[in-house]
Amino acid sequence: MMNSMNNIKEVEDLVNKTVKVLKTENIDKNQIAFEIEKLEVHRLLTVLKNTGWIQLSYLSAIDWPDENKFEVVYIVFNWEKPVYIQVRTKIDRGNPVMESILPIFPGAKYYEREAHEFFGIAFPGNPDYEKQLILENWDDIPPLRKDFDPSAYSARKFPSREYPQDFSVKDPNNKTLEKTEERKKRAKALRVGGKKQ
Amino acid sequence: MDENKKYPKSSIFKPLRHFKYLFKRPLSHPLDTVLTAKNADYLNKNNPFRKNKLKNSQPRTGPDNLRGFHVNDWEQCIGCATCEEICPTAAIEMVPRHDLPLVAGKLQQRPVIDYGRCCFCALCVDTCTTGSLKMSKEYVFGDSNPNSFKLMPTEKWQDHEVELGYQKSEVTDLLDLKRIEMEHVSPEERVKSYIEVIRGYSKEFAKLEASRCVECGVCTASCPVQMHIPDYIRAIWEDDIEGGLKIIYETNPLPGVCGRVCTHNCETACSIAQRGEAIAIRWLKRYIIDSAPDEMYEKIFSEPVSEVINAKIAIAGSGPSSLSAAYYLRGLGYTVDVFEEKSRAGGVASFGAPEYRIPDYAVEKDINFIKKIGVNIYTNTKIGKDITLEELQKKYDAVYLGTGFFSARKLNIPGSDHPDVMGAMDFLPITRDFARGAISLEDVNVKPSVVVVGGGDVAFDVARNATRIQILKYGKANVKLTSLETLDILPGSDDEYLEGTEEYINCFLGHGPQEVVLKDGKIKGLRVTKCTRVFDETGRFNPEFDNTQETLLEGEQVFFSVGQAPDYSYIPESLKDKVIIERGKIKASQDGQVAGLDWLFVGGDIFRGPDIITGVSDGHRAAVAIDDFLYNKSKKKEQTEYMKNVREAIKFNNPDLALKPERKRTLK
Amino acid sequence: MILNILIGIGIAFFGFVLQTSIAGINRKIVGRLQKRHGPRWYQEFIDIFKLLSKRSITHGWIFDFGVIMALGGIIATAMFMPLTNNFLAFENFDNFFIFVYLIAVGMLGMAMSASGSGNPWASIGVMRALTTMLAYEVPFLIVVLTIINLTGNSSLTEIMLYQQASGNNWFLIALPIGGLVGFIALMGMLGKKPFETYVAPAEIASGPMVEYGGKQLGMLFIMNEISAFIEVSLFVHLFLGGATNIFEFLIKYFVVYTLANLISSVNGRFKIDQVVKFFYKWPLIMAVTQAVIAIYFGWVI
Amino acid sequence: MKEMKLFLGPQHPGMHGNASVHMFVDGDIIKRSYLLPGMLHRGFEKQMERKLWVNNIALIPRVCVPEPDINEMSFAIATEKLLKLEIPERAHWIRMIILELARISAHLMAYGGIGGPTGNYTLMYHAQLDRNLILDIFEKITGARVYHQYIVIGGVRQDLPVGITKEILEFVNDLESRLVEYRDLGIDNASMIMRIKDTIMLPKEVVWELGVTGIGMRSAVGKAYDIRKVAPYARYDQVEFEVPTSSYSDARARLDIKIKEVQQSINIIKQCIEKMPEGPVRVKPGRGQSMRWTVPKGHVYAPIESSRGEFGYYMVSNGGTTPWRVGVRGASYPQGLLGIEKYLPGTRIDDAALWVDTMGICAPEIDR
Amino acid sequence: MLSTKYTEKTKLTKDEIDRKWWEVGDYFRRNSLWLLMYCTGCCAVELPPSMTSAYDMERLGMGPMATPRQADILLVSGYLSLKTLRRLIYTYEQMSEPKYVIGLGSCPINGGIYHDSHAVINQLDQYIPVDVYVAGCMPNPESILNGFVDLMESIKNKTANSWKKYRDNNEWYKQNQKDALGEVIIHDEFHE
Repeated sequence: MMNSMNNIKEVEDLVNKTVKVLKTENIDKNQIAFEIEKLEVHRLLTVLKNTGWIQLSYLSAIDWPDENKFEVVYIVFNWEKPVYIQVRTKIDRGNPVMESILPIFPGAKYYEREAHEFFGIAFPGNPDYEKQLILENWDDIPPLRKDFDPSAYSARKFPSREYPQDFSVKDPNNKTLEKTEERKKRAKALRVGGKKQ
Repeated sequence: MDENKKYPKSSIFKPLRHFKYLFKRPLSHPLDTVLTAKNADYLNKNNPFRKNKLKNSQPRTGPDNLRGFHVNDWEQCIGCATCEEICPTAAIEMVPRHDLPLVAGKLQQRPVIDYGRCCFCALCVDTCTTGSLKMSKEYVFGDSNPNSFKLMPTEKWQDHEVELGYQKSEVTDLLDLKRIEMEHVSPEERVKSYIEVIRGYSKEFAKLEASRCVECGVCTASCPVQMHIPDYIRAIWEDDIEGGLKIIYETNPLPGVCGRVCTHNCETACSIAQRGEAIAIRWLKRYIIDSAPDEMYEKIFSEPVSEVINAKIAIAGSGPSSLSAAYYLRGLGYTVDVFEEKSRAGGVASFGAPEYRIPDYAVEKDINFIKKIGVNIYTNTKIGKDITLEELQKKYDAVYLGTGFFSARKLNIPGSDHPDVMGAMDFLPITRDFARGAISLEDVNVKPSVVVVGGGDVAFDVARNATRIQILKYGKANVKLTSLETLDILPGSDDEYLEGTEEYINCFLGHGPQEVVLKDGKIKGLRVTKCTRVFDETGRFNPEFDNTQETLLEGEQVFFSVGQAPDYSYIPESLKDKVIIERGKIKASQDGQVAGLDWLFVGGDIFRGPDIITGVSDGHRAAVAIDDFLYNKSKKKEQTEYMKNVREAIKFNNPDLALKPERKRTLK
Repeated sequence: MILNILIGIGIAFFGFVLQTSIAGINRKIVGRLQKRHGPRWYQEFIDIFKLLSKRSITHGWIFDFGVIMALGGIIATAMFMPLTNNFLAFENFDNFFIFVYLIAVGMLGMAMSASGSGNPWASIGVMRALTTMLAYEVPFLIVVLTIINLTGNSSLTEIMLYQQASGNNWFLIALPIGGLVGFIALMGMLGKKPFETYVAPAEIASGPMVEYGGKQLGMLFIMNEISAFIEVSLFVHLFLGGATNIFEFLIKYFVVYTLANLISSVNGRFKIDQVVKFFYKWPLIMAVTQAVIAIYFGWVI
Repeated sequence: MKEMKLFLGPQHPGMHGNASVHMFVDGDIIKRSYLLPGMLHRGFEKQMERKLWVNNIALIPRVCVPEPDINEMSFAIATEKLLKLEIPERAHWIRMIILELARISAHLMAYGGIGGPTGNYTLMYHAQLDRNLILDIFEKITGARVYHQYIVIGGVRQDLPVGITKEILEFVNDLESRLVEYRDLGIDNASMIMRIKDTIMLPKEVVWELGVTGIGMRSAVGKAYDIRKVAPYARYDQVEFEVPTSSYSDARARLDIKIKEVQQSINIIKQCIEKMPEGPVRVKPGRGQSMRWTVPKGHVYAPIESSRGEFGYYMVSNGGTTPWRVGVRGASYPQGLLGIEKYLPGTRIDDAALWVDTMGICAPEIDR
Repeated sequence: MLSTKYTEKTKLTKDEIDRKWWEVGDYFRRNSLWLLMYCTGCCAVELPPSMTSAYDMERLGMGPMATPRQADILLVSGYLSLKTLRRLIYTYEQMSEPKYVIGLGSCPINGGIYHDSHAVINQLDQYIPVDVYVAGCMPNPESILNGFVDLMESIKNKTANSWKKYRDNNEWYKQNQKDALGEVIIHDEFHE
């Protein structure tokens, strides 16, 4: 598709002309990603909207606890030149504030509310961003942060069923399975340098 | 409005056309294809007018791949828990079933499914190693008791036979049944020298191979030392060589040797081998050792091992079982002295196994580490000659014998006393020394054409060694191998057979040697007859021959590789009557302690046999037994916390007797 | 007198049984239209008895009293309904306006009770119900007045006899436009689509009935069935020449109700303002036209 | 008159799915309204982060219940983009058949769904009956009626069963011949027209403000903005179909487009069955057993055209065995939340449920 | 503690007649079970086929009802998020007795696929009592219909007593509800 490759090229030129791009990822013939500075997001989105990327497809965030950052993602789309543009920017995780893009894309209203609810990112400029949307009476850290463990939360709040019947046939002298378990535990403790896949 | 022109004209009469359905048959499913028999019965009773309206009611039979409730074929199921592992809802739990027989390759547990969790995704079916878990066409189940939704799938559902629904196929299978290709040196190349045949996995390939493992752990029980196989494989997959090395050294102090020449019962037991090619466990172990740099070994014992127990142990022989005993005794805190008759330590690893399987550097790597933790190895010191057993008994608190089977056995057939008829154990150490450069090529007595008798791994070792030397000496090889057993019951491993035949060895399987034919004082060949039966009905070795089918295998030299024998000449007269020898092996308790001589422990070939890894396990057990025997008697210094942990680990990992997996022949 | 009252109650009871059975059969018929089997024909009875057997919650005495008032009012209305041209409980008390008046008592009772529940859906439902009533009553009354004008009598029996006398000259045929208006108004009265605005389960959660459960709802169901009986009977008597015997009545009754129900089953419902606009537009014009044609021009077929 | 507060849902027959429209009404006119989402919140995105790539197959169809296949497709496409995996040709075509059948079933459900708020239950019953036939076909292909778990990373889970193409063809031909009945009962029915004509308008100007996609957008802007045409995935570039549009978006126009899209989907299915090649249907994303599959690092957004509009998964992989972050762009997010807040006021109570049906609002994908 | 069996509390004097009436009532009740249309979770998507032409549950005398007051069965169709549970308890308490609860699918039994989710409860019978569970994810319409007949049968056998259980063990249920929800009262931005 010659045409769509041209589109990608065009987008790349346009974005590079507008803002300083930290990182570009060519994903496929209909999609390209740019990582830019936080302060330039609004400028880029305004330019893109005026050039035809009129649809805000998605807005959300990613948690990178190792870098102590949140990454905010905006995906915009142009129906005439079919290129999805991911605009990503990293913001501080300790004090996550991102100016709302409500003046550019009014459709972002609920996406921002959701991002606030699930990550705790503040969106000044969005009048309702602090209201609860999906959760109700939430009493823990925002659930999509990586340090939130839903398993533990669930175990704490919602007991699991303990079935009376067991189906096991046990011989108290037969310790093979227990031993296997213990061995596994031991070996697990020995694993050191490996990085979690 | 213009827009409305594009629609067809609306009308109040158009919907009335539907009245035609008043005169058509209803399309709903009849109730007797919806309700179960029990519920239909209730409805019949409930109906005040027609008491038998619903007959033979039964819910609609689902299509062939319906994902209904599970059924599990217990005959096939091996309790590998892969289903439990993959279950996205944590619905499957393995429960112990000690009523099942304890056999190699199977765990005494079976899955129980919580239908309060199950999402009927059938991933458990797709990942089942044996294909025993399937789904049925049953899909109706309701109850008022929430506790009745945990069920143990068997061949039947709710005690009645069911049709099978979703089953795994080749396409849906989630396991990787094909082994990652191991790079071999080509036959043309390898016969020219003693270059190691197996090249070993690269990091990338090792990780791929490791990623095939499902961590079921059925292999562990089949391993004589019960290595933490799934765990070190996982360590490889996680690219954690150091962890892997530590895990391996928990249970096996000779990983470099075992990574190359182990009989790998674990691979026979492997659950992937149920339907595919087993994980290359042996080679993965080797990968860890090969890729672990020397300085990483220091991390296995992060503190120097010191004698904290004031007791000394002598070990006779430096084969695998002796080295294993030495390592663990040292770890437990004893002073250990090893006495070796030959010039190098290692026993069978240094003198029995061929160089192209296990090169010296690999053996040395293992032995050096054992030396490094403080085991003293005295080479060229033969028990009975340089130092007697009685002396050892006096000097040391305990003695461990691991002298092995190092004498060759020959068949007693006509002509077998000819000097060119050699036993395997006479020949193999020579070739090893030759490979090391200790002996020149001329001194190795191999004739241009050779017949090897025997079907075991050793026979192949002899044959392949002979091939190499022939090629070096004469430029071409002519080796014939004959054995009683045909291919389906050949005791040698598949790999040996394949590699051997690749290396131009002609196999005449299923023949029994009758006579070494001599002519002019020289060997002309070996006369063999067709063997019709090796084992009798009771499974005992009792071969029968068909004398009418006779062949002469021509050759100038004959090697017998029909087993090895021990040499107990070092046992002094004073102990001879106390040490009971049965079928060439010393009788002792399970841990190797000789009855009546509680200071004397035995292990390895002279006690249990028949392979290296069993020897290692004997060494481990004996070390723990020696510790039990001496610990309370001896004076102790204060131990560090770390060494206490090491002690505990050694005791904890003391292996049970291994389960022997049934061998599956893949060769035809 | 007591005998008359007993007969009256009997008629009301008969009306209930008849309408409930026919409603049940109609559910089966509509089921067939929807390509399915439909419920048992006596399902409606089971439903009602079940509701009566349930425990119920009250929302104050207006809530309870309204229900009783509604049911009582409707039973009282039904008591006056002639079944054939010579069978009725209270001789000479079958004036059309008695029904118009008494049926309103039942409706008002229900309205009162529903408002007493305090549920906003109920208030909306009641509002809609009354609006709908206002909407269909006007054209219907004009047509009925035309008939009364033609027959010179407002007694149902007389109207029946008038039709039967002139060779079964039913007003449906004699006044076709008026008959159509009558049928449309009947659909409105029965709460059939497209005029089902005040129940509208998917919009206002069944409107006035939103807060009823158990016994009160059961009573409302009975009231509903009896009022349907009254309304369909009225139509049969006014436009289909009534009946000379009970079977004729049953057949006509069944045909009218089933037709209304079938039409209802394939149509959507109007919004409330559309209902009012609709009735004040076509049926009203048609009714007035019919009246003008019939009374001033005397064109009666 | 005083403003009265009403709830449409969560427990309300006019509401499809567990969501609640809160309305402040004056008489019958809605003055203010909000959607209260979250009643179906399961923490999907969190759950997916914690499950292996292979296990996610079990989880993803549950994001949107009436049309589960789009989830599987979007997830599969996204993962394949990250893996740079080429899937077998036949799998593309099978996927298209599945997706189009799912589209028909979703459209039938929505089209029949207006039977609820408008009271025309016969329409609903007929549509559900036909939808049930599609579910039966799905059951034959995939082994389950609703949660198929059929479109997986690397193709489809297994090949089509023997003889199913004939069955599908029979069904679509039968349905095609009966589409006119749906029109008769629905958009050509005079009493229904009263309800659906000129109500719950979506003005052209506000489409981009809301971010509405799919039928809602196409019925207003009058252009063939369909991802299947604009940025084709699978093999949509090799089949011929039209994208029905309109430039006056009332409920009637949207329902009309729905029926026309059913027709187009039938055409696509017929072409797929004709053009579908033989061959393998699945490739594994890598060596090793499924629990140790990993996916290379990267961010990718995989949009596809669902029956309600652009539906997409935003996936971030960290190179591990589980996704690092999965974001779901529910197709009904804009019209469900912002649409109800901004464009329901001014309409009547009766119309609220129609907005839900004709714009295509699927509560579970809003809540996730 | 939850008593598993309901013990009759009324004195045995007025009882025989009552019981007879109750049995008659049971006949009507079990043959006319009205469902509350509350789509709490995914399993609701199999309800339309069960209710409409394909499986036509009206044959069993069942039908959907618009409001909790009119309904007999509360059909918990699948998982329950906390937000729904809050409203479900409201709804359940509004229903008039006798009322029955059916749990569809895996989730009400033990959490199903969402067993470790932060927003979904695991066991429904901790919060409101349940009469019949239907296994499956999701249960086919056949399973659902069979579940209904199961309920009818247990009404006949007088084992469908969940509503009495709820009355008798109200405190236990209330406590559980409170533990999971914090407070049962609904506060959201729209409850101004």
